[in-house]
Order: sequence, then structure tokens, then C-alpha cells
Amino acid sequence: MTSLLEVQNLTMRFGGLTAVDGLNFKVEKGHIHGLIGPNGAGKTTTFNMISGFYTPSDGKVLLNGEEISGLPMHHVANRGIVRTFQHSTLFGELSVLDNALVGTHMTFRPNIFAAILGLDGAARRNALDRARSSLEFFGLGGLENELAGDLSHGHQRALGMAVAYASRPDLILLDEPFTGMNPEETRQMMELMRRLCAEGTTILLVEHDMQAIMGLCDNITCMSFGKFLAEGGPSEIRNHPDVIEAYLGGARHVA
Amino acid sequence: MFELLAQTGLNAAYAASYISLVAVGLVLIFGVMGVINFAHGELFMAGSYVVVALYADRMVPFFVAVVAGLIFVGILGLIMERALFRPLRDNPLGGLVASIGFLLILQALAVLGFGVRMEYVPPLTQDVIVFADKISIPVARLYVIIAAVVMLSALWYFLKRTRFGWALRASAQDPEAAALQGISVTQTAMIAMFIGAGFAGLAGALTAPLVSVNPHMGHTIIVTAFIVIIVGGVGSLEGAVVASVVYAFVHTFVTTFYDGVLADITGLSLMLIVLIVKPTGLFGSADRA
Amino acid sequence: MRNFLIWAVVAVALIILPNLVSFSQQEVLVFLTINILVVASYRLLTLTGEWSLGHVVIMGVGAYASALVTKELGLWVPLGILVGGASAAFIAFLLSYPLFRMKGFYFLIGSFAAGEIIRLMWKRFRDPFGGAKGIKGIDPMPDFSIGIYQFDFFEPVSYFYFSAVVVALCLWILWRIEKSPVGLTFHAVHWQDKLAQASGVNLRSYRTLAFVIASGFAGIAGALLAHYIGTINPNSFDVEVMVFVLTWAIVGGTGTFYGPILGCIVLTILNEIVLRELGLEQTRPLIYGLILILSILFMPNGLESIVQKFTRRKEAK
Amino acid sequence: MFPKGLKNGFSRRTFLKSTAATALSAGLPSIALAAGETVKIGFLAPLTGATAAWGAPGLSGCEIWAEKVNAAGGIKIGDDSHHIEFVAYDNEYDPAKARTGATKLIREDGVKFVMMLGGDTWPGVQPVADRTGMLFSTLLPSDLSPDTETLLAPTEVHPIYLVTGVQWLAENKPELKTAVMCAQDDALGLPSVATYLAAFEAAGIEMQDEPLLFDPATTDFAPIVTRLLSTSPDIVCLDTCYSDYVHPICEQLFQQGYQGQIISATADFYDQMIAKTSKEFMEGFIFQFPDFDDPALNADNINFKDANGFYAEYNKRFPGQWGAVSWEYAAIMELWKDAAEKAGSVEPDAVLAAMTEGGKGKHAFGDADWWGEEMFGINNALVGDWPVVVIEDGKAVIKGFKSIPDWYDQHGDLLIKHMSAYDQMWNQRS
Repeated sequence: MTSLLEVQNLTMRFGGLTAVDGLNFKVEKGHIHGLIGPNGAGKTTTFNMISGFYTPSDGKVLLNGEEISGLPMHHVANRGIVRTFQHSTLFGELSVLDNALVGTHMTFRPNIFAAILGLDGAARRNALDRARSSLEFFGLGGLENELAGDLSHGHQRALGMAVAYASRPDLILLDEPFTGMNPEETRQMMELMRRLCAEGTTILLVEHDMQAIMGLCDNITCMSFGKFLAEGGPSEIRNHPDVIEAYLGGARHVA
Repeated sequence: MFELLAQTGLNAAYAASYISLVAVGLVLIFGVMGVINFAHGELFMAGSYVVVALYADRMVPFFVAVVAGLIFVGILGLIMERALFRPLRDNPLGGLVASIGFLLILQALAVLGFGVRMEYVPPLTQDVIVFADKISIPVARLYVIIAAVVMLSALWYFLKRTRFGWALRASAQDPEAAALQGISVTQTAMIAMFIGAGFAGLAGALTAPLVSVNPHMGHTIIVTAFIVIIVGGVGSLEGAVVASVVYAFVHTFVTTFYDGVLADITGLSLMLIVLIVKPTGLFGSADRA
Repeated sequence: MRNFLIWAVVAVALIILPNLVSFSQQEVLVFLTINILVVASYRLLTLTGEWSLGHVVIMGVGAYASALVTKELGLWVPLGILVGGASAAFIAFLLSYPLFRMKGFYFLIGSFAAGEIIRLMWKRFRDPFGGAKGIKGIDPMPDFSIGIYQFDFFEPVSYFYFSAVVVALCLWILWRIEKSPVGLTFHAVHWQDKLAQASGVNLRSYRTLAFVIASGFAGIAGALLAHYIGTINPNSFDVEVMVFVLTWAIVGGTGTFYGPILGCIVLTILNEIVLRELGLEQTRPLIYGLILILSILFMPNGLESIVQKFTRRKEAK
Repeated sequence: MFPKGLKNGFSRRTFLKSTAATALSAGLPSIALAAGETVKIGFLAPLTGATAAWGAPGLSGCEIWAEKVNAAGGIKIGDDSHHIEFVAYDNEYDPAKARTGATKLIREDGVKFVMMLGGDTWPGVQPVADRTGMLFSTLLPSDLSPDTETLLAPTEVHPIYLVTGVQWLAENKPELKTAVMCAQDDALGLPSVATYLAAFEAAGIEMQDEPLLFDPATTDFAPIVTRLLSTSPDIVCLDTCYSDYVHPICEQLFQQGYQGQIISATADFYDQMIAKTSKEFMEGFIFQFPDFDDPALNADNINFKDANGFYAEYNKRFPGQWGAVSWEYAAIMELWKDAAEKAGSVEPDAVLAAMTEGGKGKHAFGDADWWGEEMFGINNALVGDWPVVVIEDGKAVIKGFKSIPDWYDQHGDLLIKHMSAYDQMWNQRS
């Protein structure tokens, strides 16, 4: 059986610098998969290649066995991979509900002629239902008329995931979802991810903070200086000598 | 044929001189302040009118009038900076509209002060250097070429070798980083406006005896300057100079060997090709896109 | 019901309005109506965050197309106006290929370049575009009667009614688009294009869509103008006219649907009626320039921000 | 809802033909002038913007003219005298604003006659002219067509008069055999290129090169002059270049060592050109617009009254501003006043009928014919003698008057040939 996502010999070079070097790993359907490594390990670059933000210099990204590397980001999204961004990248000037509605774009393709003539009532209602249910799912139900830019930090993170979830993707890519969160917020966020996974969404998350990931992930890939380092369950990774070495070596950078 | 080529080359060198003075100023203002100064052509016009007022009407020596033109228009630039661009620093479109308003005001003031007709500026000198029997370069045009080379070299020296210049380049590249380094954004903006406007005024003042001075003369030069800074790369001073030379030579040679209308089409096509092939221009870097 | 009443009052006011003003003000009213469509369509383009300097030339494409198909091919004028809109949209579609390789400032300048080249084409090719003199003797709207009212399209009042209906319809469509999921997507493309793209939005096609729609309506506006004045030439669509459209939009404010329209109305009345009535023929540009500067300095968010302040206060009460 | 006369849109043309002098025109309140009432004349031309130099100085000239006429009691209509007042509207050289302006002048200000620069702005005004039957004048006869029955080109029949300069040149300097020409690529430039080509061909002068066209926005003329001089011509023809072009071109000709003949439509501010070049260089420069202090304009056949006095007054008020535009609108007013007094009415159709009676009219430079059927499709251009002006010892001197109709009788086919080649015949203009 093919894995949901497979990365083969993925390589990215910026000028003379090789940021990611021959990386291989697989993400199984229904898993929460962590991609970890010290700062500068090439996690985010990898992430950007999977989501179509960058075109890899070499190697492939396969989704259900089909190659998607080099496709533009919106094509990748249409194949069922939706990403979030580091920090709280949202439509700050739009309402919370409108943010979630943008997330329904792929499912309910807006049709301009139908919109002018008012023939898209059903689609609009369904999109609204979908957006509201996504907001509910992430506990944002009462905030739909707030401006996204006015939300608290934790709510903004949740909204980011709600926007991604609104398209009901097969795979959500989360870019450092725990950055800047206090323990309580982190705990809540982990709970949301577990529920998301239970709904059938596969999650690939990038995180440099090992502790946050250990209790959450089914499988973890660790990389360092652009290269594959180790893979396995949380306990294997925690005790893997190369991982310890990589993190200790770069300890100054691990917050 | 040789004479024709050489004469055309000299004609182009003159055109390149005043175009690059104007274009460099426009680029400097855009680079440091991030606004498109639509009134730049009118600053050029204002420089010409300083020469009309001082040299033509009041017998002040020409070179004094030219320096006065540079300073006066430079001060106009400072006024624009203080009154328009500084309050609108976070609003580049607002800066654009304000510069349009300023343009209308300068034009109207020129009409009210001097009338709609072209102004008479007495010739500075009628001397013409003739060589190879047929190739002639009027001394007045030679002055423009020399002044442009001197001023552009001085600007280059200022930017590359002085602290102010370093600050200016730093804020043109990355205003935030420059501010973090302790560079005063206001100060660099004022310097950029003074130099940028002053150069336009200088070009207008220098060429006043050679062109038809009228309140609407800024329109042609601003369109040319736009073409030039796009071809050269919007943020690049070197690009502006190189593109001025390229544009002036292409335009002059096409005018001489085909016709003037075709020359304009060629100039615009040059710009569109550059935009399509390399939208950031010949010397532009992508990071300001 | 309340909405219906409001619109009914607006409609009656618009029917009465031209009969209260002088003949030349009726003429100004016609041009104002057409310009409202120009500036409202321009706003649709700005929704995606791109500012064009070619919008007026695109409007000219509509004017030339409609003038030529009615004059040379004898097409019925109302159809010609639609052809004008379609041609402008089509030219915009072709232009989108080179232009949307650029963004922001480069798009602004690129659109200016593209517009100048189109204008140069009109000047250069005397057949069929008429060269620098342009086209004259463009067919007027054929007069007709609807029983209670005789449309005589030489009369500014008649043409005002006609163009007001066309423009109102266009504005309604623009409004529907803006308030639809498509409009939401335009906003999304503007504010966070990367996030929009990650949500599956094809940025290029949405930018193109906004550009093409805006251009189509600009083309209709151009055609309306052409069939009223009866003559067009390349200078009717030069960058100075574009500057006016730009200032209407920015002085009015582009945050709301009505902002640019408000800017267009206020500035046009100031420039064409108030300043002329004051007998300030020669100093008009000076005062207009001052007004531009003062309004941008003291109302950076445009006239719409004043309206918003007023309506919010009312809501608060 | 609006004046009744306008509701039944009847054809102005048929109306004019049937009832030539009856005063009842569409939309024009045609009330007899009250005794002592001021007659208003519309001035619809660019007063701001880049084309303002073609309008604003003309308005100044008109005001001087009106002061003089009013000081002498005004115009005599029947037994009453009326003062004349100009109402100006700035059309910014835009056809839409011109239409608005025409509407205001005619329907609100109640003017009896509208003077325009014409050109781009005329087609915008034409529907208003058709409907109201108002009498208009233009400086640019290329506005004329069979449809423009109430539009007159009564002073400057540009560019046809240019043939007189070439004719004089060929007669007086037969040794000059070759010519080159440059012109701006616009509505004024192209028809005059065609006219000069015809005139040169008629005079046996050979063109050494195609006419060199340049964009109206050109400011640096060195390349153009280099090209012109590359064939070493005897004559350089500057076509109908505006003074913004003529001056820098002459300066360049001087600086690039040219010493031959120059011919041009205008030489406004030629004193400045002399200052920029030299008296010797400008000696013999041929053009077509005299200074009005020229004694030749005191001759009896000249219809512009007290030309010398007008010139003196204009120079007193606007020193150094004299140019072709200064007098042309005033000259039209002379013609109009004459016709109105003859008709005993200021109503447009009556004045038009009086003005064109018998196909003859009183042109500024002598009695002339209403002409133009072949060129413009209508006989609304007043054509007669035109002065040939030559700079001698630093001063413009009228060297003689030449008859345009006489030239046309001999060489009309050449003119039509070249006009057709440049798409300038009335039936070629779209």
C-alpha cells in the first residue's frame, strides 16, 4: 500500500548552499507526523517544497503515489494538502467568518455568473455551514464577526487551522503551531490536533521544540543540517543518540 | 556617412546627459521615500523658469542662475518632503496623489507668473566647435554634457564615499534595517529629496536656453524618465544612467535614420520588452518588487 | 420594504435632478454618470491590490470598438456599447499575460506602458483609428419613445436617463460581485496572497478576472461617452485623464464601494461647477491641486471615512 | 421638461436652406435685441493646459478689439448701437468639455456667435451646432465638411495659403532647386505637409527626402536637424511647426552650420530667433504672418481696420507677446461685425446670410471668395489674397500679396493628389 505522502531524495539548493539534501520519509494516512530538527535543519524548506511554495532542485514529492513536486501551491492545495503559516498569517482585515469562508474556496468554487444572478444560494449556504462548523470545531463559534486581526494569539492560531480545515483536506501541514504558546494553550492545541486526526485528517507538523511533539505524534522524522537523521516513534527518537547529539550540539539555538 | 553617425552620436550624448540627471533624481526619491514623484517633470520646468527669471529677465550670469535653479528646486523638494511626503510616509498612494496636486500647482503658478506662451531665454553662447568640417557641437550643449558628467560623478562619490551617502543607500535598500542602525529616516529623506529635486532643477536650468520653456514642458520629460527608470531598474541609480544612455542613443538614431514617431514606438517597445523579460529592469534587484 | 422605499426615493430624485439644473450642468451630469462607472470599475481592480495606470486607455478601447462597429459595420448602438465592453475585456485579457508577471509598483508602471503603446497604435494607424484626430461623427443613440417620455439623445437629460440606467445596472452587477464569494476571494488575494493560494486560490486567474471585469465595465463607460460626444481621439484617454480617475478614487477612499463614487462626484462638482461659477478659469488647476493635497493630508482615508464617522455615530445613538 | 422648440428635432440643414433669413431657430430664443442691450459673443477655446497658447492670446486680442469698438459706440444694428462683450469658456482642448461649453454659451449665456480654435474640439460641438443653428468659426478649416453648414473658416484657411510663400520663393529665388521638410505628426502638420509638397511640385522644386515627421512631444531637435541637413538641401521647410518647434529647429540649423533658405508657416517671436541665431542667418526667412505695424496693411483693400493701432495697443498691454493667434480671432470679429451691420441683425442665420452673400466676403487681407467645395466639401472657407512675409534686416516685411484662388486654378490637381496621399481630403477623414 502506498503512503499518503512520500518524499524521495528531496533536495533544495539556494545558490551554493544546500538547505535540504536528499531527504526521504513517508507520512502514513491517519497519522500525526512530526518533522523536527534544530534551527537551520531545513524543516521549513522541506515544508515549503511539499506545499508547492518552492520547487525542489531535485527529488520528488508523491501524494498517493502521484508526483506533486513543482506544482504551484494552489494546485497542491487542490490535491488535498493545505498548509498553515508560521506566525499568525491571516486575513487580518476580514472577519473571522470571512477567513473561514476563504478556506471553503476549493469545495464551493465561486461562480461569478451564478453570483451575479443569485443562483448560487445553495452553494453559499453550504459554504457558510462549512465555515461555521470549522469555526465551532476550533472553538471560535462566538467570534465570527470579530476582525481576525483583533483576536488573541491563541485564537489566531486556532483560526489559522480552522481556515485550513474548512477545505477538509487529506493532509494539513502545520508550521510551528506551538511557537509562543503558554503550556495551557499548548495543551489545548494538542487536544485540537488529536480531534482533527480522529476526524480522519492526516497531520504533518514542523516543530523544533521536541517536548511538545513527543506526546502527540505517531511518527517523527528528525533532520539536521538538511539531512535525514532518524525516524521512529517518540520514544525511539527521544533516545536516539544522533538526535541527542544534534540537539545538544545546537543547544544554544533550541529555546 | 561618418559625419552623420558622429553628429548623431553627439546629439545622443547631449540627450543622455539631461535625461540621466532627471531620471537619477526620480530613482533616488523613489528608492529612499518609496513614492513615485509625478511632479518631477514640473521640478524640471521650475528649474528652467528660475533661469528665465534670473538670467533672461534680470541679467544675472547664467551659471549663477543655474546654481540658483538647483538650490531653488532643491528647496521645493524639501518643501514637498516636509509638507507632503513626510506626513504621508506610510501611504505611498497618498504620496502619489499629493505629488499630482503639487504638479498642478507648479504648472498653474508658472502660467500665472509667466503666461502660457514659451519664454525667451537668450543664448548663452553661439560658439560652435566644428571638427572634421561637418561635425558640430554647440558649446552650450557641451556645457550640459560636462555638467551632467561632473554632477553624476559627484553624486556617485557622495553615495559611495561619504557617511551620508552610505546612510542614503542603506535606507534605500532597507528602511527598517537602516532605522535600526541609527540612521535618521527623516534626514535621509530630506537629503534624497534635495538632491533628487535639485538634479531635476539643474537639468531644467541647464537646458533652458536650448529648449522651448513653457509651463507644460515637464510632461514630455517625465514620460521619458519613466521609460528610462523602468528599463534601468526602478531602484537602481546606475541602471538609470545606463538606461538614459541606451534610450537616448536608440531614440536619436531611430529619429535620424527613420523618423521621430517610430523612435517613440521603439522606446516604448524597449520598455515593454524589458518589463516582460525582466520586470525588475536591467539593473534592478527583485527584493523591492 | 424599507430598502425598496429608499431606492424608490433615489430613483425619483435622479429623475427630477437634471430638471433642476442648468443646461451645461446637465451636460456635466452626463459625464459625471459615466465617470462614476469608470471609477467604480477601477475600484474592483484595486480590490485585488493592484493599481493600474491603463484603466482610461482600456476605457478608450471600449470607446473605439463601439464607435467602429457602429460606424463601419452599422451595428445598432446599444449592441455596439456591449461590443465595446467585450472588446475592452478581451484586450485586458490579452494584456494580463505580460502584465501579471508583475506586481505592485511594476504592475502600475507596466500598465502605463501598455496603455501608451495602445494609444500610439491609435495615432499611428490612421486606418481605421483616424490617427491623432481620432474618429468623429460617431452614431448617436437612436431616439425612441416610451410613451410618456420621448428620448432625444441630443438632449443631456435624455442621455442622462439612459446612461444612469446603464450605469446603475453595471453598479448593481459590480456590487453583487463584490459581495459574493468571488469578491471575498479578491479581498483574500489582496490581503494575504500566500494564504489565499494555500487555500487553493489561483492568484493569477483571480487577478486576471478582476482586471478583465473592471476593464469590461470601463469599456462600457468609454462606449457611453463616445456615443454621446460623437468624437474620440487618443488624447481623450491620456495619462492626464487617468490621473483624474486615480485622484477620484484616492480622495474618495477605496475602502468602501461608495468611496470612489463619492470622490468622483465631489471633485467633479468642485472642478466643473463651483470653480467655473466662481469665474476662476485660469486658476482652476491651482485650486484643484490645493484641494487634492489638503484632502489627502487631512483625510488620508478619503471622504468615505467622514461618512463612516457620521453613520457610526448615528448607530451608537 | 425642456424648451419646446427642441422637442421636434428637425434638420437644421433643410431649415436653413428654406428660410434663409427668417429668425426662428431651434432652441434659440430669438427675441429682437433690446435697444442698448449688449451683444454677447462666445469664445470657446483652450485657456488652460498645453494648448492654451492657441486660445488665451486670442481672447486678449478680442478684448482689445471690443474695447475699441465699444468706445466708438459699439455695432449699429438698424438704428440702435450695441456694445459687444465676450463670454469665454475654457474647453481644455477636450471635445466633451467643448460640448458642455457650447451648451452653456448658447443656451445659458445667450451668445450670438461662437469663435473656436476647432480641431479636436469641433466634432464634440457639432451636434450642438446642428441643433441650435448657432454660427461658429474655426481657425482650422480641416473641421469643415458638407455637414458643417454653420461653421466658417473666415480668416486662416490653413494650410492652403502656404502655397503663396512657395510661389513667391520660386519667382524671386529661382536658383533654389532642392528642399527638405519636417513636421509634427498631428492634425495641423499632415495637411500642411501635403500642401507644401504640392506647392514645391508646382514650383519645380525637388524634394530630396520624404517629409520627416516627429512626435508633437519632441523637445530636442538636434537629431531631426542632423537628418534634414544630411542631404545638403537649398531650402529647409518647417511646415506648420508651432513656435515651440520653430525656435529650437532654427537654432539647431544655425548651430549645425546651415546657411540656406528657410520657409515656414509662422515665425512668431522672430526677434527672439534672431537673438538666438544671427541677423544674417534669419535674413530672407519666408513665412506667412505679418506684424500688424506693417505699412502694407494700411492699404484700402485691407479689411482689418486700423491694423497698426491694434498692433500698438496689443504690444503695449502684452509686450513681446504678438503672434498669429493675437489677431486672428479679432479679424473674425471684424468680418462678423460687418455682416451683422449689413444684415441689421445679430441672429446667427441672418449674419451668416449677410456674410456669405454672393459668395464673396471681406477677408482681413482683402475681399475674398467663399471657397472649399473640392477640398472640404463645402464653400465655407474664405479664400483670397494672402501676404508673403520675409525677414529683412531683422524685421518682418510684407513682400506682397498672392492670390490663393489663382494658384489653385492652375495647380489644384496637385494639391488634391498630395492631400489624398495623406488622407486629408474631407471624404477621407473619418
